[in-house]
Amino acid sequence: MMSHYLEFKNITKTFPGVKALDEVSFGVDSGSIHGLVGENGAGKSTLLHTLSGAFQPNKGQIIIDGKQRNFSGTRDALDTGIAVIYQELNLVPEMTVAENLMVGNFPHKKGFVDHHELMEKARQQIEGLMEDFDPDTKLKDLSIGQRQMVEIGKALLQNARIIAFDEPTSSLSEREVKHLFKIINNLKEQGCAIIYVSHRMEEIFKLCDACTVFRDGKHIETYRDMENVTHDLLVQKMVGREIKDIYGYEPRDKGKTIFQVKGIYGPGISKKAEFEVAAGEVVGFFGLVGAGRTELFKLIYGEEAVESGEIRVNGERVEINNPKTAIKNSICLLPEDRKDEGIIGIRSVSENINVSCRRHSLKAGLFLDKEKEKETTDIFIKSLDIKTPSREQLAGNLSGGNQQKVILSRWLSEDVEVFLMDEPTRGIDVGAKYEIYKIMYQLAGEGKAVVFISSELPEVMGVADRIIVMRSGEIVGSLDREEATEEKILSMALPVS
Amino acid sequence: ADVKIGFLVKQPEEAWFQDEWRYAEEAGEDYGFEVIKIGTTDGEKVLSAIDNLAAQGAQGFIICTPDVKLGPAIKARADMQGLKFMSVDDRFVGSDEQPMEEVHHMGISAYNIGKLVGKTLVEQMNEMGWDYDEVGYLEMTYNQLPTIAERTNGATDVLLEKGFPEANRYESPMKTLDTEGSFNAANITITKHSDVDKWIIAGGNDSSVIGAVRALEGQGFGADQVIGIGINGSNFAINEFEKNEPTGFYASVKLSARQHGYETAELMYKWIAEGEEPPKVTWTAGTLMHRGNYEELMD
Amino acid sequence: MDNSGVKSKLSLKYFYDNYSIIVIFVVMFILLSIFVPYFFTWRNMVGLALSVVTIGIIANTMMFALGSGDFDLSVSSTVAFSGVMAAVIINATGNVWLGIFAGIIGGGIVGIINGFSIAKLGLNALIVTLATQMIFRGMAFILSGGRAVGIREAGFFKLGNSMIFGIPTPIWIIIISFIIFGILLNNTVFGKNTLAIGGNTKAARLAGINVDFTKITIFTLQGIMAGFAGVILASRMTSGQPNAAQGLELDVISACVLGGVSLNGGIATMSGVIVGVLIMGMISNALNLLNVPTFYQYVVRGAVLLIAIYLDKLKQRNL
Amino acid sequence: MDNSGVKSKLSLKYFYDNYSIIVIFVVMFILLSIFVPYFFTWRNMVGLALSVVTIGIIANTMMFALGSGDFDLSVSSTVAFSGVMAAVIINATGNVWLGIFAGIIGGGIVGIINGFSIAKLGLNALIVTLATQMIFRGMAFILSGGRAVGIREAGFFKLGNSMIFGIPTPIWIIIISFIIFGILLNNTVFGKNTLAIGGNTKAARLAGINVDFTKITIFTLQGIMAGFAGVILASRMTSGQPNAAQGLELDVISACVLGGVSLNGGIATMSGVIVGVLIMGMISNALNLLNVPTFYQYVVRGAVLLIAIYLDKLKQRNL
Ligand SMILES: Nc1ncnc2c1ncn2[C@@H]1O[C@H](COP(=O)(O)OP(=O)(O)OP(=O)(O)O)[C@@H](O)[C@H]1O
Ligand SMILES: Nc1ncnc2c1ncn2[C@@H]1O[C@H](COP(=O)(O)OP(=O)(O)OP(=O)(O)O)[C@@H](O)[C@H]1O
Ligand SMILES: [Mg+2]
Ligand SMILES: [Mg+2]
Repeated sequence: MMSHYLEFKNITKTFPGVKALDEVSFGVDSGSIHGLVGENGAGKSTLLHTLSGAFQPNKGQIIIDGKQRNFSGTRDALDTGIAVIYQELNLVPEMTVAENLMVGNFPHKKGFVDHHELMEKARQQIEGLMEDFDPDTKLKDLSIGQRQMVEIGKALLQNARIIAFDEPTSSLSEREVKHLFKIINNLKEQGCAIIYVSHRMEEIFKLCDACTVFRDGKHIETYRDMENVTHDLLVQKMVGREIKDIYGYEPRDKGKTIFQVKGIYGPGISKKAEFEVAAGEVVGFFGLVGAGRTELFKLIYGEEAVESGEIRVNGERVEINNPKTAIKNSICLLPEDRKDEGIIGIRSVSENINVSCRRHSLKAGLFLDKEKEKETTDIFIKSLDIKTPSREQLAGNLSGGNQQKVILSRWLSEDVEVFLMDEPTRGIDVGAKYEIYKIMYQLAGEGKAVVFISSELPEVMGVADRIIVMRSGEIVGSLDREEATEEKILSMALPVS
Repeated sequence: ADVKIGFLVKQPEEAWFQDEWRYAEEAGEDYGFEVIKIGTTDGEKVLSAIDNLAAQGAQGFIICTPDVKLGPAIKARADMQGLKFMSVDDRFVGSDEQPMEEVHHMGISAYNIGKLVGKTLVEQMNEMGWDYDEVGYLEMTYNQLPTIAERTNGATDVLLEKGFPEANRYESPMKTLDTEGSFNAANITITKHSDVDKWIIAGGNDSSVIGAVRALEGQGFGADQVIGIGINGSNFAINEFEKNEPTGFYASVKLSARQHGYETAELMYKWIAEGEEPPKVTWTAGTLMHRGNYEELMD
Repeated sequence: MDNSGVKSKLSLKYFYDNYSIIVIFVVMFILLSIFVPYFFTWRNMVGLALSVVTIGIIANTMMFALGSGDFDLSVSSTVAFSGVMAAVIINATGNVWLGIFAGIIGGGIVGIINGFSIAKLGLNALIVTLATQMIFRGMAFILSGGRAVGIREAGFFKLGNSMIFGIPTPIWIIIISFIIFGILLNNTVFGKNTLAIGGNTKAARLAGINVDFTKITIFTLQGIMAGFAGVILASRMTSGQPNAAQGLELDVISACVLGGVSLNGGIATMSGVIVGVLIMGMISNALNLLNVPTFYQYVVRGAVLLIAIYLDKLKQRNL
Repeated sequence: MDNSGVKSKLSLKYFYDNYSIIVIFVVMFILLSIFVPYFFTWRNMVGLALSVVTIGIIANTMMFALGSGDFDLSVSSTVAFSGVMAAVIINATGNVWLGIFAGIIGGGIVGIINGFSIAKLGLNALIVTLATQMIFRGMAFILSGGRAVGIREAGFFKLGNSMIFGIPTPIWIIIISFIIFGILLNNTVFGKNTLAIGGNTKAARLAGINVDFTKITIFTLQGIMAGFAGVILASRMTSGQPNAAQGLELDVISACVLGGVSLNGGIATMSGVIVGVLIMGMISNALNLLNVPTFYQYVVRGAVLLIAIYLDKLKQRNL
C-alpha cells in the first residue's frame, strides 16, 4: 500500500457517554482534496479537532510525512503546518478584521506589533479572498458570511501544508463559494493536503479527488477515485439506507391566507416589504448574502423594532413588540446563528427544547410538569433522531447539526401557525435534511404557514411552493414553483448593474 | 481672611465622630469660622484631605488619625502645606514608638478608657457578690484596629490585677466590628463554656458589647447574670437604658464628644486667629453612663 | 450507539461528580465534629446556623441574580437601610407590622431601581449596584442620623429572638426560604428562565422569554429578601443600625460561587448554595472554637477556601 | 455594498461614540472648575492627582486582568502586605533598596499564586483572589503584629514625598505607568493576546495563543504593580500599614468599568481607564471641597456614578 502524506491510524476519542471516534484509519494525499462526509454527529469535526491538537485522542496516531506526531496543543499543530477551519466560528467579535486574521500570529518586532505590516497583510489577504471589507472594521459588524471568509483567511495565513475545512460553505453565498473553490483548487495545485467536510453532496463531487464516509464514529469507506461513486451510493453509505429524491416534494392543497406582512419597514430594509402566505404553503426566500432576508425576519419577529407596517395572522392584525409577543401571536423564528442566538450551550438538551413551551403545561398553574418535559424531549430526540447520550447532555456538546435539530424541536413543540426558518438546513446532513423537509411539508399539511430562507438555490427550488426573491433590502418578486427556473431567480437576485 | 479649620476623623459614620463634628461646628458658629469636615478612613485619604484643605485655603486642622503611626507623615504633609494642626482622641506616635510630644493633642488614652471599664466591672461584680471563680469574662477583641485592642487590653489588665482568674478570661475575636460580629463571636465562646452561669463583657465600643449581650439573652442569660460595659455612650447604649427592663448591658464609658469637638476647634481658632498656642496636651476624662444617670449625660 | 459509558444516575460516582461540593462539605463537617471540641453540640449548631442567617437569606436571591448573569453589590447597604427604616417606622407609629412592611418595601425599592437600571436602561450591573450600594448606605445614615435607632416596641424582638419548637425563629425562616427558592429555581418557569437568560441572553430572548421583566423581578426579589434580612437583623439586635453588614456582598457572592454558581450565569443549584453558605459559616465557627488567633484566622480562612474550590475542581478532571 | 453608513474616523460624532466617557469627563471637569471654588487651582490639581496614585497604578494591570476576562480582588491586601514587607525589611536591614525590592517581590508572589491557581489549576478567579485577599491581609497583620510599622530610614520617604520639576514623584510614576501600560496594551503582542483571550478564550486557544502563560503573566504583573503601589504608599505614609487600602479592589474595578473595560473581557482602552480613575477621584475631591456632609457624600457619589454610566450608555443608542 502506498503511504499517504497524512495518515490517521486507529484514532479513538470518547466523551462521557459518547464514542465520537472509533478506531478510525485513513490517509490523505498531498495535492489532493479529500472529502469527508457523514451524518450529524458522525465524528467529522472531532477528527479535525484531534488533527489540530485541540483534542487529544484516547488512542491512535497521526502520521505526517512518515513521522508520527502527538500534538499536546494547537500551537504544536500550527507549527507543524496544520490549519483547521472549524465548523463554528472562532473569532473575537470585539477585534478588527485584521487582528482576527492574525490572532496568535501577530507580525511583530521584539514583541511590538507591527501595525503597518498587520494592515498590509490583512489587506492582501482580504483581496485574496475576493472580499471588499475594510481590515479595520470590527469583526462583529460583518455578516456571517463575511465572518466565515475571515475565518478561512486566518487559516490560510498559516501557510500550512495540511488544511482542513469543516463545512466552510454553510453560511457562504454562491459568489463566495465560487471564490472559495478557486482558493481551494489553488492550494491543491501548490501541493497541500486538503480535507473538506460538507453536507452538500454536489460540492463533494465538484471538488474532491477522494472521499471518506463516516458513520457513528466509525470509518465506513474511503474512495480513492470518484469516478464510480454516485450521489446515491454516498448517501446510502452515510445514512445506511437509500434516499432517492432528497427533496421528496409533495404537492399540497392551499388553504386561505393565514399570514400577511404589509408594508414592513425598518433597519436593513430599503423598501416596504409585502407578502402573504396561505395555510399549507411552503414559501422560500432566496437572495444573495446581505439581501436583507434575515433582517426582514427579525423585524417580523419583533427582534428589531419596525418603523412601519403591520402583520396579520388569520386575518387579525397582531401587535408584535418582541419575540415573546410574536410567539403569543403564533409566529416563531428559527434563528440563523444557532450558536449565538439559538442554543443555550451550558443547559441540557431537555431545557433547550422546553424553554418556550413549558408554560403551557404547568401543574397548578405554577409548577413545572417535569414528566411532560421529559416526554416532549424524548419524542423529539426520537423523531428527529437527535444524537445525544441522554436528554441531560449539555446542548453545547452536541454536534452542529444536532444542535440545529434541538432548536427546531423547540418550535415544533410549541403550537404555532407561522414558522419562520432562517437557513433551517444549514449544517444538516442529507438524511436529516430529508427529515426536516418532511417536517416542513407535514407542518404545511396541517395548515400552517412555513416560510424559510435558503441560500442554496436547488433547495429553494426543490422544496418551496413559491419563491420570493430579495435584493438589497427589498422584495423584488415572487415565483410559483412551476414558473421558477434558475435563470429567472438569479436574474432577480443579482444586483442590477 | 476668613478662618477655615479642617476636622478630619477616621470613622465618619460613627456617632462619636458625628458628634465631634457637630460640636466643632457649634464652636464655629460661636466664633465665626468655617469647619470643613472630611472623613479619612485610611492614610492615603488623610494625605489627600490635607492637600484638599490647603487647596481651599484652610489655615489649620484637627485630626483623629486612622493610625497613630501616621503621625510623622501627617506632620510632614501639614508642615509642607503650611497648616497648623492638632490631634484629638488618638495621639500620634513617632517612628521611635514614642508619643510625638511636639504635636498638640487633646484626648483620653484608649488604654485608660479600657482601665475604667475594667475597674467598673470589678466594682459591679463585688456589688453583686459574685465569686470571681464562677464568672466568665467575654473579652470581645478586634485586634485588626490597634486602638480597639488597647481598650480591651486596658480592661483585661485591671481585671487580672484585681485578682480575676486568667483561666476565666475567654477571648472572643470578632470578624467584623459591629453588633452581628460580636453576636457571632460571643455565641461561640458561650457554647464552649456552657457551665459558666455568670458573665462579664468588655469590648472596644458599645456595639461589640451589645452583640454579646444579645447572644447571652438568646441562651437565656438575664440581666442578673450579665454585666456588660461598653465604651462611647452612644445611642446603642442609650437604647439599652431606655428599655423598660434592665438588660445585661450595665453601663458605657461616656466620652465627652462635646469637649473633644468644641474645645479643639476653639483652641485651633484661637491659635490661628490670635496666635495663642494651645496647651501641648489636654487630657479629658470618661464618665460612666448607666441607667441612673444617662439622661443627664445625653448631649 | 455505544452506551456503556453512560453512568447510572444513582451511582456514587455520578453523585460525587455532580455534587462534589456537598461531599466536601459532609467530609469537612465530620472532620470538624471529630476534631474540634464543642463543634458538634446542639448549642454550637444553633449558633452556627444563627451566624449564617443574614448571608443565607440573601444568598437565595443572589443565586438568581448570578444565575441570570448579573451581579449585585448593593445587598449590604440594603440590609442596613431596611433595618433602619423598620426601626424608624416602628418608633414613629408604634406599629410593628407597619415597620416590618416598611423595611421590606424599602429593600424592594432598592431592588426595583437596580433591576430597572440594568434591564431597561441596559447599564452595567456592577456599577449600578455599586452606586446604589453607596446611595442607600448614605440613606441609612441620613435616616438614622448616623446612630443606631433603638426600637421601643418589644413585640418586634420576637421575630428574631423567639423560639419555635426549641429552634430560634430566624433558623426556621432561613430553612423555609431555602425551600421556597429551591422550588422557585427548579420547579417554576421563572427559575428556568433565569438560568436560560444567564446561559445565553440572546437565545433566551429569541425563545420568547421576557428578559427585562425577568431581570427586574430577580432584582426586586433580591431587594425584598435583603430588606427582610435587614428587618430580622434589626429585630435580633433590637435596633436598626446604619453601619450594619458592611462587606456582606462579597461573602454572599463567595458562598454562591463556592456552591457552584457560575459568575457567567446559567448555572446554579440550591443545594450548592446552601452548602456554600454553611461552609463559609463553618470555617469561621471552627476557627473561633479552636481559639485560632485573629490574624491567623485570615490566613486559614483563605487557605480553606482555596482548598475547597480546588477539591471541587478535581472532580472535573476525573471525568 | 452600501457604505454610506460607515463613519469617518475623524468625525466628531465618531469621537463621541467611541470616547464618550472622555467627553463626559471633560464636561464634568469644566463644570467643576467653574462651579466649585478652589477646584481648578494648581494645588488642588496636584492633590487630586496624588489622591488617585494607588488606585491609578493598580488600574493599569486590573485593566489587563479584566480585559482577559478575569477578576482580581486581592489587590487591596497586596498593597498592605507589600507595604508592611517593605517596612519590615528596611527596618531590619537598613537598606532602602532591599526594602523596595522585597515589597515588590512580595506583591509578585501574590500575583503568581493567583495566576497559577487560575490558569493552571483552572480555579475560579473570584474565589481564588478572595482567598488570597484574606491570606495576605492576614500575613500583613502577622508580619506587623497588627500595628503600623514605622520606618526609620528617612531616605525611603523620598520615593513618595520628593518633587521632580515641581511635581511630586508619585505623579510622575503614575504618568509613566500609564504610558508603559498603554503601549503594552496597544502595541504589543501581549496586549493583543490579552484582549483576544478575553474576547473569546476558545478562539484564542485554538489560534495557538498560550493562554495559561498569558494569564499567569497578567496576574504576576498585577501583583508586582500592586506591590509597587504598596511600597509607594508606605513611603508616603512613612510606615507600612496592615490596615491599608481596604475595599480598594472595588474602587479599582469600578474605575476600569467606568472607563469602558468590559467585565466579560475583551474590551479595554487605556484612555478610558485613565479617565475612569480621574472621574472617581474628581468626585471625591469636589465633594470634599464643597464640604458636603459625609452621609450625603455617599448618596451624591453613587448618583454621579449612575449618571456617568447612563450618559455613557446613551451614545450607544444614538448609533
Ligand atoms: N465536547 C464534547 N463533549 C461531549 N460530547 C461531544 C463533544 N464534542 C462532540 N461530542 C459528541 O461527539 C459526537 C461527534 O461529534 P462531531 O461534532 O464530531 O460530529 P460531526 O460529524 O462533526 O457532526 P455535524 O455534521 O453535525 O457537525 C457527537 O455525538 C457529539 O455529541
Ligand atoms: N450584526 C451586524 N452588524 C452590522 N451589519 C450587519 C450585521 N448583520 C448583518 N449586517 C448587514 O446587514 C445587511 C443585511 O444582512 P442580512 O443578514 O439580513 O442578509 P441576508 O439576506 O439574510 O443574508 P445572509 O445570507 O447573510 O443571511 C448586510 O449588509 C449585512 O452585512
Ligand atoms: Mg461537525
Ligand atoms: Mg441571513
